[in-house]
Amino acid sequence: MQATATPYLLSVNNIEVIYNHVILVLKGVSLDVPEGQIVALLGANGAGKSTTLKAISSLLRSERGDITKGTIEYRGQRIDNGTPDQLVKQGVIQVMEGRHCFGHLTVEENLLTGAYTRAISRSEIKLALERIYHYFPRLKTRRQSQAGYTSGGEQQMVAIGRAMMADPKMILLDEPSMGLAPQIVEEIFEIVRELNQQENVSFLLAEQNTNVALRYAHYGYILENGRVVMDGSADELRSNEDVKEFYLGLGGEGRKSFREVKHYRRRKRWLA
Amino acid sequence: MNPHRKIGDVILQAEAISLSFGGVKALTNISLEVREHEVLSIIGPNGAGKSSMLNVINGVYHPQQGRVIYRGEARSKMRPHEAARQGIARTFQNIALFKGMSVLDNIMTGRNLKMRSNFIQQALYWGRTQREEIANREQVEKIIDFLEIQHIRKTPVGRLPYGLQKRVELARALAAEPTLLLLDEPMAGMNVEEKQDMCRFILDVNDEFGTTIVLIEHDMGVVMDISDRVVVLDYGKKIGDGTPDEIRGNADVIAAYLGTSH
Amino acid sequence: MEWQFFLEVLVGGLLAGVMYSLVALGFVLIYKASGVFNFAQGAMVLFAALSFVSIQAMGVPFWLALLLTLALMVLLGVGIERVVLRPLVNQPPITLFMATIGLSFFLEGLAQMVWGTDVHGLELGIADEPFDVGGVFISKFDLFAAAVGGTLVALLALFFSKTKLGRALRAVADDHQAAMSVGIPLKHIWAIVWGVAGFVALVAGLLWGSRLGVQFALTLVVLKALPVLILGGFTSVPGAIIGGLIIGAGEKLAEVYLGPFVGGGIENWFPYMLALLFLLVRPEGLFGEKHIERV
Amino acid sequence: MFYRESGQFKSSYAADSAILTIAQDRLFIAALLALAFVVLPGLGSDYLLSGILIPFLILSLAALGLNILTGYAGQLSLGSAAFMAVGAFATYNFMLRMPGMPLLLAIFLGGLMAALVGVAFGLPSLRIKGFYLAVATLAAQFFIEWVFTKFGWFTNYSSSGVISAPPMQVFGIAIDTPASKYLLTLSIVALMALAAKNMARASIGRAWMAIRDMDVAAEVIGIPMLRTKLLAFAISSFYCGVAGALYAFVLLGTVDAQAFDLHRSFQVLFMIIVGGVGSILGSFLGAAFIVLLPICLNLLGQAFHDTISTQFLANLEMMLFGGLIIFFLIVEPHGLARLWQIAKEKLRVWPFPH
Amino acid sequence: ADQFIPIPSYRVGAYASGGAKFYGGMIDYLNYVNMKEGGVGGVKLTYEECETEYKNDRGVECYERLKAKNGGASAFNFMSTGITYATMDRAEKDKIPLMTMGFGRADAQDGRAFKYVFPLITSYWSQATAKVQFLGQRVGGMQNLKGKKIVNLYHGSAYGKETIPVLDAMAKKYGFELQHVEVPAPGTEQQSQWLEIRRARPDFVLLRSWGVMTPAALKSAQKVGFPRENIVANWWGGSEEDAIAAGDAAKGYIAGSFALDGRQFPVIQNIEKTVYGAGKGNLSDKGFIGTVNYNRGVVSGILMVEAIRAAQKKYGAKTLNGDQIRWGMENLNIDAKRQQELGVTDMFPQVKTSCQNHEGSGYTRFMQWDGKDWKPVSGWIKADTGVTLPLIKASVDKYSQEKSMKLRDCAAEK
Ligand SMILES: Nc1ncnc2c1ncn2[C@@H]1O[C@H](COP(=O)(O)OP(=O)(O)OP(=O)(O)O)[C@@H](O)[C@H]1O
Ligand SMILES: Nc1ncnc2c1ncn2[C@@H]1O[C@H](COP(=O)(O)OP(=O)(O)OP(=O)(O)O)[C@@H](O)[C@H]1O
Ligand SMILES: [Mg+2]
Ligand SMILES: [Mg+2]
Repeated sequence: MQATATPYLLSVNNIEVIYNHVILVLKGVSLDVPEGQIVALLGANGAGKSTTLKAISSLLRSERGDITKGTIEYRGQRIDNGTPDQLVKQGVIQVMEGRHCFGHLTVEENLLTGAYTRAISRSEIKLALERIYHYFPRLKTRRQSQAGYTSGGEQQMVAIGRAMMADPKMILLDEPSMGLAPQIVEEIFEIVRELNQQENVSFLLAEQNTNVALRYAHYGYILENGRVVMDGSADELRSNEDVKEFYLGLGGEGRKSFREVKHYRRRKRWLA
Repeated sequence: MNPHRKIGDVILQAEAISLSFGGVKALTNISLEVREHEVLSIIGPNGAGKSSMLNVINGVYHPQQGRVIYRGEARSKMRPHEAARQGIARTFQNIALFKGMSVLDNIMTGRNLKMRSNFIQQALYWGRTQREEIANREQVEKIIDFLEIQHIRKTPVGRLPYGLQKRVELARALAAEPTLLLLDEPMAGMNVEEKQDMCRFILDVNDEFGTTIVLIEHDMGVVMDISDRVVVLDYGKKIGDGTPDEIRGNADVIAAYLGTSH
Repeated sequence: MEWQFFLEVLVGGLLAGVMYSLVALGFVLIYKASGVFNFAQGAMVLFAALSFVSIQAMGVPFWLALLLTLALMVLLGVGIERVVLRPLVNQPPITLFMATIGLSFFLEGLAQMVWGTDVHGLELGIADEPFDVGGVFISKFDLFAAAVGGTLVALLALFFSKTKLGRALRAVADDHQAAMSVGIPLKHIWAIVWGVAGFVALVAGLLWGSRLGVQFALTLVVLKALPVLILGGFTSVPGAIIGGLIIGAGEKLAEVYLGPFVGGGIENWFPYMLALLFLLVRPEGLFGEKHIERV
Repeated sequence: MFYRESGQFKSSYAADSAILTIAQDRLFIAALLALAFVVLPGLGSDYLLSGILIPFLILSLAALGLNILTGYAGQLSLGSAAFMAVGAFATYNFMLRMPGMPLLLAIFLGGLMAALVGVAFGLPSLRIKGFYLAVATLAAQFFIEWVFTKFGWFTNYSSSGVISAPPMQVFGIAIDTPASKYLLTLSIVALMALAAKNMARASIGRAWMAIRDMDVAAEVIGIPMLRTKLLAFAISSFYCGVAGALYAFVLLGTVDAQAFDLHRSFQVLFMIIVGGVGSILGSFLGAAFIVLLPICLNLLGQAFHDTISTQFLANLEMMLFGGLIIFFLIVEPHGLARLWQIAKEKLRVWPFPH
Repeated sequence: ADQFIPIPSYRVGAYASGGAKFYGGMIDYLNYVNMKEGGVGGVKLTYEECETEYKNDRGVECYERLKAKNGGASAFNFMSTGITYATMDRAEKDKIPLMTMGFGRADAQDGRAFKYVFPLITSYWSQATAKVQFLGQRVGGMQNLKGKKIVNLYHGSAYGKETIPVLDAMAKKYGFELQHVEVPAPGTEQQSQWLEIRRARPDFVLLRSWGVMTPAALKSAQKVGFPRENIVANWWGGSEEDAIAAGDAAKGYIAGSFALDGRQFPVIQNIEKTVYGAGKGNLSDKGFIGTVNYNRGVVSGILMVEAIRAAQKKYGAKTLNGDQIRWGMENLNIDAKRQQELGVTDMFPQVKTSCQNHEGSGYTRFMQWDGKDWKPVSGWIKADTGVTLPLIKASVDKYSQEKSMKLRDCAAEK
């Protein structure tokens, strides 16, 4: 397919990913992120969400994974054989699953590394920092402590803030809500929306918390062991019965108590 | 209802625990009680000191002040493996599985406490060792079935997706047949369905083995549904302690944690 | 006389210590910047010194030869990054460690293949005559070496703590993958670090070479640097120098004053025992970064 | 197609936790043992037996020992050669000072001595970790080497500081031909390898690996750090000690302490890293790689020795050796053993790609 | 027919610089004999190299690889004490002689205990006594050594300690004060040792050095201002490499030798003419012809060939096995006349071996480094057998008893 034709900011075309030359994980995933939109990537554990994101940000190679089929394009250009730093320079950055802070660096130093690719003055950097601290006040209070010793949630904030420091056009968020207290989750998604609306940053977010994700996303894809089994606008998905049952925990008659869920419920599979 | 479910008397008691790291006050003067057979949840904003509290309970951290009384036996310092001997098992917030080992071995490691044969017998892999291995393997298989992870028995844990790793970690903790089980955010990064499964496991453990459970969780739905009691921490201070309904009503808690969305 | 002798041993030890630090520095650099324990440091010292004298032997003047060798070492650094490190990014430290072992074999072979196996003398024009400070002999050469070492350390310490690049290096050491994810270009970073390490190796090679002659045995000076390294801490540039001073003085005094009781020759193991004692108190060395363990 | 476990069902946990679960593997190993024990002693030339196989086996044993400590228990050590030395010198003195002591007993006691020393030098490991520990174990290396060169007693005051093996026999059979030496070594190595494998798959092995992978978690599930680590040091040193005794008595016959210098320690370390840390098989593969490869390269070089200067060749060999180490690490960072495993996984699904 | 001579050389690693020249010289001489006389008594000399890297286990591998090749190895010269130890038992069993010219076990010169080991020309102990006698000459007579102070600065290894008992005996005999100072191997650092030496203010320092220890010692001596002409090393410290490495700190320093350097000897010139003339030379750089190590190699070649000649006299001109070569080595007789024929007069001392005496000479000569070259500063000095022989006897007795073996009866053989 000719590159220039695609209207999308990012488009992933039918990629296949293999780890260690033996483990086939993605079996032809395709998805598109239109400029200025928030796209959610949903799916159970091991569906391949993180793998997809890593494939896009080309962090895959450092895990001995390879894209064996398909293409990935950003602004119409092939990026599936670039390097992460090139991508960051072009404005695509990933927030990895499980925080990955620089443990021995202080919170502030962590944030500063985020600005590595930007050639900007000290004063601008100060502003950027202040912006982050404005979003995450808690980080300001812990700014001088080594990231390795901050709490799980604090680390998650550091990771997101660090990515924002690069002033990206497109952020790949891997499970931002993991381990965060409810209202911080809300805050973070509010921040996502804000960035999206004010600064026109596009998002591709892998998320388990379907509930929140679909409230903020424009569009969603559902991944089932390595294949896209369903996609549609957030509203469509929210109103889909299966999604309701398996991803939102809403049976026919509203939310079920976690105590009452039936043990023997068999899971229905989509055929892909 | 199952006889175990009726909540017994206090088995663990934290008295005026204070813990700080350099400048950071992780815990200030926290007291709480855990009763036999109950499911106690600890909630609170990030950095409130929840994990630290668990770490104090099973001796990973040693508090500067206060003491922990477990089954009437008071102590201020204790090595984690002694805690384990006395029946305290736990899972971790940032998964702490043994990356180099298969799922099966990880869970078997949980039963090391139960094994008696010495290394010479093991070198010969004869008699007692073999018997032990098989007996314990049977126990482990029970847990594997129970948690529905048969299919990944032999997979190296490193390769497993996050959710399954959490499940394996639970299995490893259960393998020790603990009386007190500490779970640090066992459902983080799971979708609703998986959370439902996890809840089911936790409740079943609590029902069938009467295991006492202390749970840290950020999903209010889960917490409110499955806990008997909830303790709320905020910046190292205890700001709430009571039944889910009481907590739902508690003004401080709403302000500090729940926010208005619930 | 006795106290003079003591002073002499002490001063001699301290100065010798700086010579060790010079070699230790190379390790610190690379460990700090990529979490790799570079077994090939010794080979690099040999390679640098051997290249220098061989180039000089072709009739090239001192400074030019120095520049050429420097260029060569930087080139080497780039090459190593491209061929060895890049494919091994994000691998366990032990693997990278082993890779550097392979590297050291390669370099030793290469150096001797290209420049031959012959022993060369090396004169830096600093005569090693002692001069006398109230009966205490102090070697000019050692003072010079100490000065060089001190400057290097100061520069590197500044570089790591103050510059953006320095911060990036530490980030890489902590978590390769995360560093990549925020757009730190590992290949440049490592090329630079190994280049600088090459430079440090060159300096060490010249100073040690002019002591022992430029020959294969130069690779052995590493053994003197290791205890310095652990005592100071793998990740601390100042640690390298302070560790060096402690080890140098410690081993010399021990050899002179304890040695006789056990028949001498204890200088090989004493530094390690000394370092070990320090480690028992501070498991990450005097200035090393603490190993963070959270659950 | 041919290498499958399909159709082979394990009916008991015992069967499932057996060392070789696949029939083809059992067959392969059986063939290998037959070759090693029956065919080679008969047909192998002196050169093959005492020039290549015996050193290979002995160093494999040392690697096995280090692998227990470093590969399984995760305690990096650079003192293996020192523990080999202890084994060698202890065995020598046992035989010298207690005339009539059977060789095997002496070797065993030599191993025990090494184990004791190992435990002593293992104590710091309770506080010190990783490369710091590695460099700390160098203290053991240099100190022990020094002791054996310094104090004449250990060498029975031999003028040139060497120990020489007396005539040896086992159960009345004289050990003096390459074949007999080879068989003795092979039997000891085979048995100890089996023992190592057994420990590795039993609770002690799991405890070691747990400590290696995450010591905090290990302690939390009730594994006592002190006992487990020291046991690893003891057993590892025992293996090294026996290897050292064999090295001195069976391979060389006369050695001085320098035969167990730092380079030997490194050599053993190389073996386990190249072969695969935490793998019994890896110890052997690694030893093969480190011991045999230079020899093969040298033999290859001989082919050209009249066309190219030997000088050049010799260095080229060294470069190739280094290059190959790097190459294999890039192909498989976890060592040859893992490579072997992956090859088998591929073979299993062959001819289908995945 | 061919006669096979194994060449267990070391051309890489720490000692390559010496090894390359030594084995180069040895090979050149073998080729020379082939080209000039078509071998020994018509029997062509063949050789094959094997890289030992100066490592024991590699050495053993080489020994096993070469011992049976091309009709059987004549004799090994490993130029490494360690490898020699490691192969002694094997050689005994395989009946292949080991040439340990200038190194190896000193007590091995007693052929009754060490049938297959030949420390030809000079053993470590002989040299040690020679060193002391040389100092005696320096101070104008052995009697003047009385009350003098001498430091024995030795390499912290089995090799280094080997001469301690001999020197002690000499000290007792001539009444000088002897202090042993150990330099931890490999000897890159010697500050403290030399400070001690400066404090002790000895008249001489006997250097028992090796490899990098030599230049380091000289540099440190310079640093503490100890005159180099009062430092006397054994032959391991007596090659160009050792001196050059120390730069001008080496000027005036003295070392023992059993094979003089230089191109003035006819044999060297002939080799250069014949072998290098025909472009068959083994050295990559002709410049090294005549260096100490090269000449040692040539001498080693000569002794090897002479042993073969001697053996052929007894067993006839055909391919001979190791045991027959051993007989040859046991019956060497390179007197002045023979040296003349060989063109090696004064290059190395006369050699006459026997069943009992595997050293066959015991002479050492001392050379001084003038900054560019080694210059002889003594004649050939004979070992003080009055001191060495008793020690050898004691050590041999211990050895034979440990090995539970009985000594050869040389009278019976013939
Ligand atoms: N480095 C790796 N090596 C081998 N297999 C891997 C690796 N990383 C992931 N996998 C496999 O790829 C599959 C997808 O993993 P991935 O992490 O992408 O799932 P996920 O959708 O992100 O799950 P989660 O929601 O738990 O993060 C999993 O089955 C996992 O076993
Ligand atoms: N080992 C440590 N060293 C220094 N500070 C620590 C350490 N452990 C915890 N802290 C600090 O103590 C506070 C409480 O940490 P803790 O992990 O208990 O929070 P938490 O309630 O578990 O938060 P989260 O829900 O994000 O996991 C945090 O500010 C953290 O930075
Ligand atoms: Mg994921
Ligand atoms: Mg927590």
